[in-house]
Amino acid sequence: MARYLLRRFISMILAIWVVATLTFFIMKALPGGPFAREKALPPSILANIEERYHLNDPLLTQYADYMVRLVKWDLGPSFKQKGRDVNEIITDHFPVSAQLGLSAVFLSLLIGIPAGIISALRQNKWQDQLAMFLSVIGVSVPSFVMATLLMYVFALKLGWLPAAMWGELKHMVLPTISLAGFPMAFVARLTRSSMLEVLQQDYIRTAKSKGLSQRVIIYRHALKNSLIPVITYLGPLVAGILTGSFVVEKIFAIPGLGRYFVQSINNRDYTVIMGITFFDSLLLVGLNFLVDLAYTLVDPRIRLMDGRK
Amino acid sequence: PAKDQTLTMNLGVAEPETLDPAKSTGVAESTILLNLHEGLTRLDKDGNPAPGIAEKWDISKDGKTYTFHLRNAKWNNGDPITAQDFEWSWKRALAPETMAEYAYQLWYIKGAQAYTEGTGKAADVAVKAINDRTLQVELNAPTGYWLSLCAFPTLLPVHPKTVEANPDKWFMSPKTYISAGPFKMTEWKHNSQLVLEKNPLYWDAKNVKLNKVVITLIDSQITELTMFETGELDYGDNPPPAEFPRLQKEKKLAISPYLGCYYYLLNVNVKPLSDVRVRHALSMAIDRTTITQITAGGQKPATAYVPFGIPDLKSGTDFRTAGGAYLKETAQVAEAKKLLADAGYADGKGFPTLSILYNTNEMHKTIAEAIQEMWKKNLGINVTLTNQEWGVYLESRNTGDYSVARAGWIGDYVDPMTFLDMWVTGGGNNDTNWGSPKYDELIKTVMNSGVQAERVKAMHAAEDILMKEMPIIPIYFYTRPYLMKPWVKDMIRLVTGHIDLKYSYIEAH
Amino acid sequence: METPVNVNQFRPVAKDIQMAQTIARPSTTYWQDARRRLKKNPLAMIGLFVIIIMVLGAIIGPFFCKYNYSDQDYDNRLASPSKEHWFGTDNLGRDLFVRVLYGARISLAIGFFASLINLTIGVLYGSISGYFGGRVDNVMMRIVDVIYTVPLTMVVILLMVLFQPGLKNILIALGLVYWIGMARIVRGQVLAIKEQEYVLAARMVGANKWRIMLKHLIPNSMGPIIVSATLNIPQAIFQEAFLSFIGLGVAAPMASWGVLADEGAQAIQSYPHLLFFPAAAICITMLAFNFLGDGLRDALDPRMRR
Amino acid sequence: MMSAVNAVKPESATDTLVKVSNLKKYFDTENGILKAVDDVSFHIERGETLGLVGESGCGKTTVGRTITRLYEPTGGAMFFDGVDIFKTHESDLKPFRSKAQMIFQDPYASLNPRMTVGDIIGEPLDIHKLARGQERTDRIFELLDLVGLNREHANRYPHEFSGGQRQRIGVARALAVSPSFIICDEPISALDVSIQAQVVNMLEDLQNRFGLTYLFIAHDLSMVKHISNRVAVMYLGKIVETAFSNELYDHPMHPYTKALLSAIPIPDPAVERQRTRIILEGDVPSPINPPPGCRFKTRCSEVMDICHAQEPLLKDVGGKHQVACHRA
Amino acid sequence: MANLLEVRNLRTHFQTYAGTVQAVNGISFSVAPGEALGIVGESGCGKSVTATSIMRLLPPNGKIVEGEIDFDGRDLASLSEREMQHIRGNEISMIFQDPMTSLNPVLKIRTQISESLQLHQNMTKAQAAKRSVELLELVGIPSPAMRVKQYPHEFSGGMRQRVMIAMALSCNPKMLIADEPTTALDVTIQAQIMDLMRELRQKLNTAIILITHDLGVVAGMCTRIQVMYAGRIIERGTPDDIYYNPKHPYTWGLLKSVPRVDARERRRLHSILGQPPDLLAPPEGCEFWPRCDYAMEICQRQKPELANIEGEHETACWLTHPAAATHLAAKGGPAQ
Ligand SMILES: Nc1ncnc2c1ncn2[C@@H]1O[C@H](COP(=O)(O)OP(=O)(O)OP(=O)(O)O)[C@@H](O)[C@H]1O
Ligand SMILES: Nc1ncnc2c1ncn2[C@@H]1O[C@H](COP(=O)(O)OP(=O)(O)OP(=O)(O)O)[C@@H](O)[C@H]1O
Ligand SMILES: [Mg+2]
Ligand SMILES: [Mg+2]
Repeated sequence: MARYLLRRFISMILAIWVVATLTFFIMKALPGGPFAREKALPPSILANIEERYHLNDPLLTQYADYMVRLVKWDLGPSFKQKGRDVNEIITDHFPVSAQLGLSAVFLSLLIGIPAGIISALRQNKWQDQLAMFLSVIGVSVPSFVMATLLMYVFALKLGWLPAAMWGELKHMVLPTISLAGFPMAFVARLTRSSMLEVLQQDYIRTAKSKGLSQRVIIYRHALKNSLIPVITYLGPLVAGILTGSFVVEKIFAIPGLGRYFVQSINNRDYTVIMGITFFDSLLLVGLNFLVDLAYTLVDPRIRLMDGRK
Repeated sequence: PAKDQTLTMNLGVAEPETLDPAKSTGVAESTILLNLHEGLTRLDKDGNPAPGIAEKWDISKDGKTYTFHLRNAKWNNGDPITAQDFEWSWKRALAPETMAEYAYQLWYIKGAQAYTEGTGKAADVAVKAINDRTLQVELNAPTGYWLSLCAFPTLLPVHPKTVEANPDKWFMSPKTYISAGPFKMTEWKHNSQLVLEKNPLYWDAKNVKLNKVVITLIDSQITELTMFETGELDYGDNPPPAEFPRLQKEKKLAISPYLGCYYYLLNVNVKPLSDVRVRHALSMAIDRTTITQITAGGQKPATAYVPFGIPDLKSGTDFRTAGGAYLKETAQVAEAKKLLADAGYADGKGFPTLSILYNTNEMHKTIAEAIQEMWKKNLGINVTLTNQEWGVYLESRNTGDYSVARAGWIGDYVDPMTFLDMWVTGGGNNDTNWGSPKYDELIKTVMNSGVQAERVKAMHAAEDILMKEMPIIPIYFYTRPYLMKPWVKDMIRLVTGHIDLKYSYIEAH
Repeated sequence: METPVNVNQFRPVAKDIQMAQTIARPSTTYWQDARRRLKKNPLAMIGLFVIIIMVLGAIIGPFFCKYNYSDQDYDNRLASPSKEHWFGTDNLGRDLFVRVLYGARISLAIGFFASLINLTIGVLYGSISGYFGGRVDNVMMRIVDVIYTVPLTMVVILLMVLFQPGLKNILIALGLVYWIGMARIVRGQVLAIKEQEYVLAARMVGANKWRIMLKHLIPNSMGPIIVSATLNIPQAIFQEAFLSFIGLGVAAPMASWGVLADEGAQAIQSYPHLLFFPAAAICITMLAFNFLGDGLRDALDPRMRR
Repeated sequence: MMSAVNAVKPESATDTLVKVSNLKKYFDTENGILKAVDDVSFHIERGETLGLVGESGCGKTTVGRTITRLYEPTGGAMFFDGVDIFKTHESDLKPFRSKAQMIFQDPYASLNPRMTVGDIIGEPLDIHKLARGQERTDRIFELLDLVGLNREHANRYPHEFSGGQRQRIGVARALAVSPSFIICDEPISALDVSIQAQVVNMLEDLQNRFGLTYLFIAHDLSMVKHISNRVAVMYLGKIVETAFSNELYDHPMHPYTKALLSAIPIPDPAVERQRTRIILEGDVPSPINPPPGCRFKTRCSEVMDICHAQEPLLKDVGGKHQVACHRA
Repeated sequence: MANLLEVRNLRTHFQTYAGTVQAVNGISFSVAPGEALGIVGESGCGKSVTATSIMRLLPPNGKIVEGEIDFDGRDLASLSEREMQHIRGNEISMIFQDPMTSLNPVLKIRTQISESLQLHQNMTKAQAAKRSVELLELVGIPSPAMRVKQYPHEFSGGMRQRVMIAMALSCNPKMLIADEPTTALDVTIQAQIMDLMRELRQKLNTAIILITHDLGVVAGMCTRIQVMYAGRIIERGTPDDIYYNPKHPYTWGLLKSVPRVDARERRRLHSILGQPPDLLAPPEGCEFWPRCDYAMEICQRQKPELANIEGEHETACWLTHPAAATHLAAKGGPAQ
């Protein structure tokens, strides 16, 4: 176990390093820069700025500097958001994204899993078909359309909820729903399919023979066994959703991290790109590690350590 | 007036890039800054410089030296504003270590450019506090719009003590945000909202009626519109173009002029475009009226390059009106065809496939699609569309890797020069590869002349050349469509896009 | 109800141990069997039918229309659906019906391509990683992590610089990243079933790893595979729209469903038809794919037989 | 019928086909190292049947799976026809797998639920390229006949069968490659007696004709006795006694063997009514921390002091009868 | 004594693509409290299906098409699922044939055993956990305290089977259906389990249906034995009837097939040639005739009904018909 953990750890660090390196060089290969604009700056000013930000250094020097900084968790100042450091941006905005993201994940599990179970139990009945229809809508309607529609109906037409902004509970409702739509549908379908598989197993018959109620059978005997795909899906989903969703954050004017992610690339805000990608890779790699641990908790037969030669 | 003098407005940005006057570049930022600060001058509702912190000023005969007499004004922390503060602020903006992108807005001052570029010293910059209340500035050349520039964000004064204490971040917190304008900053929630409140220490506070301005930081156009329609916003600066026709119909959309021109760049190094007849044919084949119908924001067909809104020689006259229309609003198909035939491409035969380059944006795409179809229908030439991400697009333009590209220009200050000076041979923003010695000559004349009549004449002549040679095809003049509740009154909207709330108030409703 | 017994029938006869050997059915394989079961599923067949109609419509439909996808009619801008323009017109007066038909070409191609990528690279990659486990798994999954985290937008912009825009680029971009979710799902599934006895049994009869993966592990992970393959199609369609939006895709005025929906969503309040029709096209296709997918799932699971 | 690829005349069956020495297989569990098989050695002559009996959970299945490399061995060696299987690379095991086969203890779990019975039985044929097309179908039918299944069953799926039918599918699969060595892990326990007889007869026929070698794991001691030449008795991961079957049944020496034999049910109500069995009492030690000394001491009625101190080794008591007991 | 279970004319069919599999085809039998009924028969003859029909745990393609299952005054065939839940595990418990797949691979043994204890015996979690250890000990699993914390895949085949048994015994049911409970167990443990069942019968008057192949096991355990063939009962009686005075040729064949450990020389085992009929299309007459050495014309045409011989001994064979006497005499009776 300890050996496995060590190896896993090293590989995770390597992966993060590769991400950082690739990102760095791709970023530098892209045309444009943080100070390119339609109204070009006078060359002397541009040169001055670039020199002061060390953007004129040889590429490898810049790369080395970056790596040192990443290790020190000093992600540098933003080029665009003057006066703000990337560390600050992350600490300011990540909690918001995380709050929104987690509630969306939570909602999608809360509804997706039961919906999947009901679909499986009522396979090919109307309940199943309704759930399928809704989940198809869920995946086929992109979140910005969903967000806009929700805003239109609940804020503009009905006036029940505020259209946008952030701070109180009521502000969370619409963005959470629009963000949860897709994963909810996905979770429901995944749950349904593996539930169908599990429900045919002999051990479900055994459980029934004990006189357990359907609820207990589902909850204790079937659910855990059918969660593997959902857990798999959750890893990257949570990582993605925690770092924010550009679209939903933009539409609902939520001060989350997602917008920085997208805008930093548009703006070639190098430090922000690097910082957030780095942060994201930490999250993802960590979460996927948790996912793997969850596998072994959910299904004791899974052993990650030994491979097949 | 209403009891609650609170204005909620949205400027269409998710977050101001900076609220440090020296470093700010964006339009929305400028609006915020102009309401927080007061420069030597402040533009009135016609865009003319009016006394600000400077009570009055003297201009030397040669038009190069300005002596400003400051009024007894205070920072919002109670400190008096001095001429030294101005000197300090300007030199700071110029200093290379400040890395101000707009430092060049101060390069009219003698010695300023050298200081920024590192070849001169701060002491040689010709701005000097004669005493606490007198500031003297010496310019390189007589500059007609210098007084307007004094109201420009880069030239706004900052409070030296606080800035020195925390040069990179002083503006991030309301606590250290010291300013001297009609409003003061009381809250800044990143990506959420900014709150300004009336500054009781402002020298003209008695004329400021709004108590509070809430600036929401929303960049989604649809959201802004929805919030406007639900009543959560009194003002929105960035309504969605796709909804313009409806908003026009419902009279929710207001439109004010904007000092900008939307045009197509022609790369004159590319084969058929090197022929001036072809360039004119392309221009004539465009039906500008139709385009402005499509854009639906009240834009005016661009019959020339320099937009409306800049005074000509005499006050009350307009440079554009005086210059007249060089181009037609509707398509001149027959003439265009003839020109093309003269150039050897009768009915478009043999005309190579052109490509219109535009950067990622719905509106640009729609316009390009329309023009593509016009050129095809009217001239029989094939055009493809190339959409590029912003950075890539800029690179393509800069390196001349395009044949036709969309572009736009918004004036920084109210003078035709802000439009004309860029087309000099090899100019940093001249991506067309076009150049004309005569044009360069005229621009130089304008720059060095202190005589307005001479300047205006030369500028008209320069535009003449530009329109004859047609390295660019003007399409329409920008407007600024916006959403505003009828009870918002006396908001000053300048053609440069800045909004001044000093005199605004909310009418009872 | 005693049946009368015929005493004469108590004569001995020879036993016939071959009697039970009659064969009622021709031998079928699992796949033939699955196909047959699929055919008996009405919803799945409807799904298949709709997909075929869509594909046919995309290929030959435009030839029967009087408009072209780029024909502009300024007098008829933003018209609502009518007899003349079934789906209405857009901001440039173009017929939306024809544009949706043309859009199907791109979007369906994308959908099929994405599924292909998913079902080949994704499934194989995932099952290799899961089955080999240990070090191989560790490396392969870290590669997936890397691909997942390097911002796609940047890669796409880079592609844009390197290549001429067009459908090919989109396919490259999708091909680079599109199999990742599937790979992870399949891996998880394979991890869970690779220790099953029937896998041991297959190893015992000498099956090599490829055979074990293809014949034992993958068929037994079909449920989640089909779910993610079908549910990822709209993802791909919107991804294409995004890629087109930043300039990698087919050049305007040609537009895919995703692009049309994106454009339509801008004017959602004033001209909902611009969003409705492309979105409906996507939804109907997706329903069809899901019906088919569900049918496939059931057909591929012999235990589901009723 | 059976293709005679590996045919060896029974008369010549004097050489050793399988030689297992010091086999160890430990499992890592939450509670510690579980020593499922701990230092087991045995050999099987060509054409011989070795019966392996023992208490449930004593490691019989593990022995079978480890010597075929379905489990990676913890230690020891396994020579098959002179080749050390433990030193062979996994990918080079194919020839071995065409000669050695296994009938799994659990019939259902070892059948892929998504394959038809025909495909399951046909799989080894495909892998070893033994038959295709019509030939393959014929061979599958032949195998189905052999194990007493209906040809019609080739098109059905495992879940549609009864327990015994499933087991026969497993038997058919094992026979498909005409192996020379079959590990039968309770091959008949799920079968009714008549089919049992059918299968056992078939195994014997095959052995007689082609000189097959079996490792026959079973609980049914009557059947083990019937089919095996020699029998090995396991207890808690170790072999405690081995002998020719008649010898073992007539003169069991290890107390555990005695207890086993006394417990065999007899299909005769009268006999059953008057049976006296040796009831084993006492705790069974855990394979995780087996006690020092004899592993059976906790349940042995004849336990001595030495049993606590010293582990009895397998020793010859004449006539190839080996036993690990201090009393012997 | 009133019967605890009375099955009347039960038919259970499976729908498959090829047609209807008539797995159980009109069987009737009864079980009295405290009785042990043995069911033996050819593999695939419908023993397990009978059991799962009683429990109403058929797979989705299976259906009870006819018949009544009277248990303690209720017709199980027509109870609602909820009412069945109360009966399962509580009043009737069942040991399934496939111990490997019948245990949930992701739950600890403890959880799986405690479940029904908590449900039916209202035990607390701790009590149930403690009881699980005891139960494991009862079925002879070494170090039960440690074993309850393991997962099924860490158990050997026989140990899993014992877990199943422990689960079934846990709630002192009125009736226990044991489908091949001891196939994977060695004889000492088997004997131990059999003792356990006997004890249960004696102490709690539990009725037992024991399905097995092992004629030795039924011989020692059961009060009555019924022999099934191709979905029907073909003979039934006390062990003595079945072992010493079997009347059906199939029963003869069965008994002959058993190797006896007390047999001296090694001779070929007897087996019944041929295969049972495909239940998709069972033959018109007696299902056994194609394999029967004593087949008569009538056997091909008419199904023999279960007819009483003497006492409780019944058989379904035309040979017991007086008209067959001559035929039987000519052939010579079964070699006992
Ligand atoms: N799900 C099913 N679908 C179709 N046929 C089935 C199904 N389950 C069982 N059968 C058939 O029903 C018949 C009776 O099966 P059952 O399991 O009751 O046999 P059994 O008497 O228990 O045999 P064994 O002793 O081998 O366990 C068999 O012929 C089997 O093929
Ligand atoms: N995968 C595993 N992980 C942990 N322990 C295991 C594993 N497989 C088997 N064991 C343990 O190894 C020991 C031997 O198991 P094995 O299956 O070989 O027994 P067996 O002799 O075949 O018993 P049975 O006759 O009951 O099948 C048992 O104690 C069992 O719990
Ligand atoms: Mg075993
Ligand atoms: Mg059975």
